[in-house]
Amino acid sequence: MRAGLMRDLGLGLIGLVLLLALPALFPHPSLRDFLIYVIAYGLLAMSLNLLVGLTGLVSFGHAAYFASGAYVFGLLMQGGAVSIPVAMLAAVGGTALLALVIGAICVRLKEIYFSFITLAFQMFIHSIILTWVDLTGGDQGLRGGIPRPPFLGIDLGDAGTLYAFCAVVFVACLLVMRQVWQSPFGYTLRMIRDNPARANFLGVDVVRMKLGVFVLAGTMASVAGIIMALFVSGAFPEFGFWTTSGEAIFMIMLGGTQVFLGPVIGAFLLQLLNHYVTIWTHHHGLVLGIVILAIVLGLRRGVADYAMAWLADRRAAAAPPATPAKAAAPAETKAAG
Amino acid sequence: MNLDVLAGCVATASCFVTQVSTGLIVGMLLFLVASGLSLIFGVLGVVNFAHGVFYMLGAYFAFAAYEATGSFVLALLAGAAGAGLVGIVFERFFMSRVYGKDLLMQLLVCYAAILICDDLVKIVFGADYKLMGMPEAFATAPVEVLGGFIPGYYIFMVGMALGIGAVLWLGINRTRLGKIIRALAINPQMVGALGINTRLLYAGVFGMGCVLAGTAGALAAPVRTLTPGMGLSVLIESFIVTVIGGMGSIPGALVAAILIGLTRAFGAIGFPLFTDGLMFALMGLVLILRPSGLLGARTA
Amino acid sequence: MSAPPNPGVPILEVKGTDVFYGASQILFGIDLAVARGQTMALLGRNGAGKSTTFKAIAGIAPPRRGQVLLSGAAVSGKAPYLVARAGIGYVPEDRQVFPEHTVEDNLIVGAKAGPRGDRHWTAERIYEVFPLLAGMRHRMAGRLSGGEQQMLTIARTLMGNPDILLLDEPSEGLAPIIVRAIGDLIRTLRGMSVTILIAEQNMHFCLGVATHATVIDKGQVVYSAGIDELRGNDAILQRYLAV
Amino acid sequence: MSNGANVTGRRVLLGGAAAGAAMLAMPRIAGAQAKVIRVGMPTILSGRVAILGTSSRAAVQYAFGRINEAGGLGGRTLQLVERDSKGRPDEAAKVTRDLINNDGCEIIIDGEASSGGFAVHEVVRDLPVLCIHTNSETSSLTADPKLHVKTAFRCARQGIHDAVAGGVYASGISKQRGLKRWMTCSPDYAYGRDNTAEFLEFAKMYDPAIEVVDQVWPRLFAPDYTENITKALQVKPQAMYSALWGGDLVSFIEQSNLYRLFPNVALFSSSLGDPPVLTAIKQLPAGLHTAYRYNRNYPEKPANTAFADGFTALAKHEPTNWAWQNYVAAQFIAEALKRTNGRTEGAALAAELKGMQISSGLAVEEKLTLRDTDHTLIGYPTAWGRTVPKAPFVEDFAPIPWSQILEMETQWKKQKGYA
Repeated sequence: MRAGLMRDLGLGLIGLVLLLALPALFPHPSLRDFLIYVIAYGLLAMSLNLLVGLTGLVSFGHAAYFASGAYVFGLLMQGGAVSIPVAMLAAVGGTALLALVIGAICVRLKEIYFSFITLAFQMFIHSIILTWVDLTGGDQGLRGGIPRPPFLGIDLGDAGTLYAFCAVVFVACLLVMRQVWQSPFGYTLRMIRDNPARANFLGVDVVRMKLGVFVLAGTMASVAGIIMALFVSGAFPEFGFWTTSGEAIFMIMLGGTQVFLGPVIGAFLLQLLNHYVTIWTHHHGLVLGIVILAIVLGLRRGVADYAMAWLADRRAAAAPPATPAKAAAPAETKAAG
Repeated sequence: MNLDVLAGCVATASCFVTQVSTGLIVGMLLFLVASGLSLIFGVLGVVNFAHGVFYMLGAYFAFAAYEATGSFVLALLAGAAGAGLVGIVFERFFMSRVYGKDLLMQLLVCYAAILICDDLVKIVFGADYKLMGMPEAFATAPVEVLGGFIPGYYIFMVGMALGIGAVLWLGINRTRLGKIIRALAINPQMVGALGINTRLLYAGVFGMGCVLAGTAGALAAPVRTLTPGMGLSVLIESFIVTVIGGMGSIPGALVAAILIGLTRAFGAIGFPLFTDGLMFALMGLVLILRPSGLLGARTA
Repeated sequence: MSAPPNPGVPILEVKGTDVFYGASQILFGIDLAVARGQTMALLGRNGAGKSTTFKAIAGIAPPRRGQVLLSGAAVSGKAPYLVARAGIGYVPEDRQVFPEHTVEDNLIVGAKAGPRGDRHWTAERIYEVFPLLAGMRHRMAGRLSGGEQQMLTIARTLMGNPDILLLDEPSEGLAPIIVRAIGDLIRTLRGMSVTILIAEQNMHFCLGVATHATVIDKGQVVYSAGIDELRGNDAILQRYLAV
Repeated sequence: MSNGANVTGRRVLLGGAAAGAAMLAMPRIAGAQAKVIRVGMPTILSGRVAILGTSSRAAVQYAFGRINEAGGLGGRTLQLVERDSKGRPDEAAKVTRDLINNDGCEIIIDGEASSGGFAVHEVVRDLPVLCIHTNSETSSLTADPKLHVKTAFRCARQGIHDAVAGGVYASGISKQRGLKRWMTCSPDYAYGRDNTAEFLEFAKMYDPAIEVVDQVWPRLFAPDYTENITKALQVKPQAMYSALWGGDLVSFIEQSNLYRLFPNVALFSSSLGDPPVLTAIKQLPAGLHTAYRYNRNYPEKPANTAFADGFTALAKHEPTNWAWQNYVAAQFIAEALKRTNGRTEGAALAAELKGMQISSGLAVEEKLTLRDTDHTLIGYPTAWGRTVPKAPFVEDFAPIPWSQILEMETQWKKQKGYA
């Protein structure tokens, strides 16, 4: 466990350095913009995958927490009374509370019914955002921009600093999620996904475990929402609309649900796809639809999952007599799959 | 809230008749769409998230046929048959490949269908809104019933929907094919062992569900605007209906559709600012208290 | 039952059939032949491969090698419903009635013309042969007792006018008195010259109803003879059927 | 914020854009040397309101085409680069940044609806290129000084202008015919609510006898309005105001026709007078009151008819309200570029556009003005007319004088704390 933590920290640090180096090496604002989008939506997708890939809870309403993070943060900053870190903590805390209340109701339901009720709550929150115009600005979102006053000598008004800040927050969140992914809690969740009856039989409090991961996923999604709000300097009802949830689902399917970083890869691929498709054609629905069909019906799983399975197959074919180290790799994918 | 007005309306024959008819008008098209959704889920065990597409296609096919021939009957048939055919193609080539896979795969295939069809409709029919226009036969003054008014076309529309619902119910419960379809829902392998082509039957049932959605679209075309993406709000409402009624239950879809229709009709009188919220609240409540819906058999 | 076209050829022939589940082989070159009018018992211990043989014949577990012939024509490789239409009436184990259908509706779902368009079996005819079912034709099948359900599944498959009836473990899990009734029923069908292949662990039951027997063990045929011969062969009975 | 700093910022951005273009494998020529001036347009090209984007795009293409055919601007041609935001504000922000940072667009025509418009507004605050909002009618976008962005302008109708015009017109009719009992039916979102409240405020101000007996708020993009229509049958108002628009309005009117609502209730609509709406309605009742959105016969000028013909030839349908707004925006941009001799810096163009007047066939009188104080368009037609079942669909346009509108606007601004 300790060694694993050190390794994760090391890898996280390398990832962070890479993220920070990229815009420095290619000083082009649109690359930075692109990466911030990957970071925000990647984090949203990663948090959703805690529910979908890890626990087998297919939430259709995850964007609600993305929106909640963005709105609470934006409103607090527009209020002008608190600094950015305090507003962030408050937004994350508020969203955790929201996820706790909603989750307490939702996690009792199974399969498609869980999906529907999360969708219902999301639509409910979306309609609150739309109708509470005095607070939220309704369909026009939080107007007038979100102020970014400097704190601790950090000025997020500067685009480069903002990017670096987002990258640090992103990597920190990934590390937290990685710890959960690898922890006994994470393995309990996998057992709940694969065989809830057995988990129950072994004395696992299934409802409580599900609620725990539901709240965690909600808080992580709220961080993604905060990053988005910081970047576009606003918050919009679309953040909490079903299409945002749908896109997050698409990202994790595109990238893969069983490899830890799969959703980020999915977010990256979708952003790339969106970027180029919208440039070259106005029929991006057509193109995107065909790409989805090709991936779902062709690969039948996410790109990262596909690659891992392919690698595992190759390794198994290359070395039939299983040495302990070789045996561990397929076993890991097996446990994950 | 406006409970006095609501009470006043319920006590007045003319208001009561008009609002009940409103509930049926709003509810019956929803019922057609939702019953198709429910049929598909009940027999195939998949949620057709692309169901709104077939409502849209039904409307556009009807529109095109009406423009070409001027016959409302042909328009209805074109809407129903066209949506059904596309449904069968969609089932055979795409949907059938993700049966038994996880929910997300099915969701994505449907999402792709929505994206593609919305774009194709935009390419073929243009981005601007279209309306089919009311057939001559229905260009009459609304019928007066006990002081309330009901337009002739809506009487026809509700009658059609109820008729289709009745035929569907009789077909499923009284005919041999219906009995086979119900058996298919429960034990497809056994049905196959009895010499019945289950794949054909799956495609047929899926197509039938799409015919129902397409018929709803065609019936809506004279009174509702046609735009690419018009299936979305109908999809969401029919989901609410299916969930409240019970996934897979057609009588449940009927009960829930009328319930939603009446909620909207009397909600507009009693709680004008909260009719939409009322629908979501109803769905949430049903899911919490009875996840399998009012008349659903499957346990959640 | 109208006569199949080639009276000399066995109704059902299984030739050198191998079946795999994934990577593991279950059946090794099974050979089996059932002639018209026979009641053949397929005997073997639990896990010997009886059910898999049936699934291979019914097209549910298609053989990787070998052939299944019905009246001399290959049916292996066809989809299960086509195998059923060709004249193989497969009654799986576990009495899979449609529980929310009435008895009569179960029969209606099973009704189809035989491979040569004959409609020998009708619901009325079924009720004559299965008088027990006649009295409960409007009852939900899920409410029937195990034995009644077993009769219903047999009756339902007969409604499809098959050339041969495959019964997978018809006596399993039933009380002795019910097993006797099922046995009587099979003998009645035998008397009507229905060709039957029956898979069983319960040897005594089989000895009472079958005319011929084939014994399989570990996915291979180890013995095949008339039922009287088997009855006299203590070695086989001891070794493979462990009575 | 000095102009100098802005200009340097731009240079850095453009340099970055040139470097990045190679990196992202998009061989686009950017920078001031290029013969082509690229104008970016984030707008909605998919989904239910795609016609907003398609007609906006066609109008700019039509305008640019004419300018380029006539030799361009000192040998340089204008090119439109449009991107679909799918109606999502965050996507609008992203594509706007991309258009500027990546595609080398030096000017933005913001063809977004209101919500996207506010998002684009914030991007332009960050990346100060010239931006003209062409489709957002929400008053606060330019009226609220807190939201002011130096290089952003609005070339579109404005809610408050329409509200005053509507109030003046409606009160005139209501006094004349004794329409006291009013009901409203508007979509339940910020625009629908603001628009309705402002209309009622001015209508009541001019005719205090007006009493609002009921208000219903159907959902935006609702397919069915029957419950609202039958509610109107119960309430029996004498007049009805609706801020429904586009396809929703078409559905609402056709469904009301089934109940024969409008012979008994006088309808006042903010958006009916837009050609696609008028032509989509199969049975347009006569005598509905509507605000002018666009009409080939009004203002009655040859230049207007020529625009209608030219646009229709390109887009295959009559111009929309969005079309004329974008067409005019393109004309303003061309004029500003002429005056700067082709310099595209946001600050330089903004300096020219402040208070700029151009002669236009689409002006209610002679000229259209981009007012210097709040960067918004005035002088466009603010008339109301009555429907007739056949083309031209709306007749008897009654203009509401701009002097009256401007006077009320000033009062409104004071009351809102904007001035």
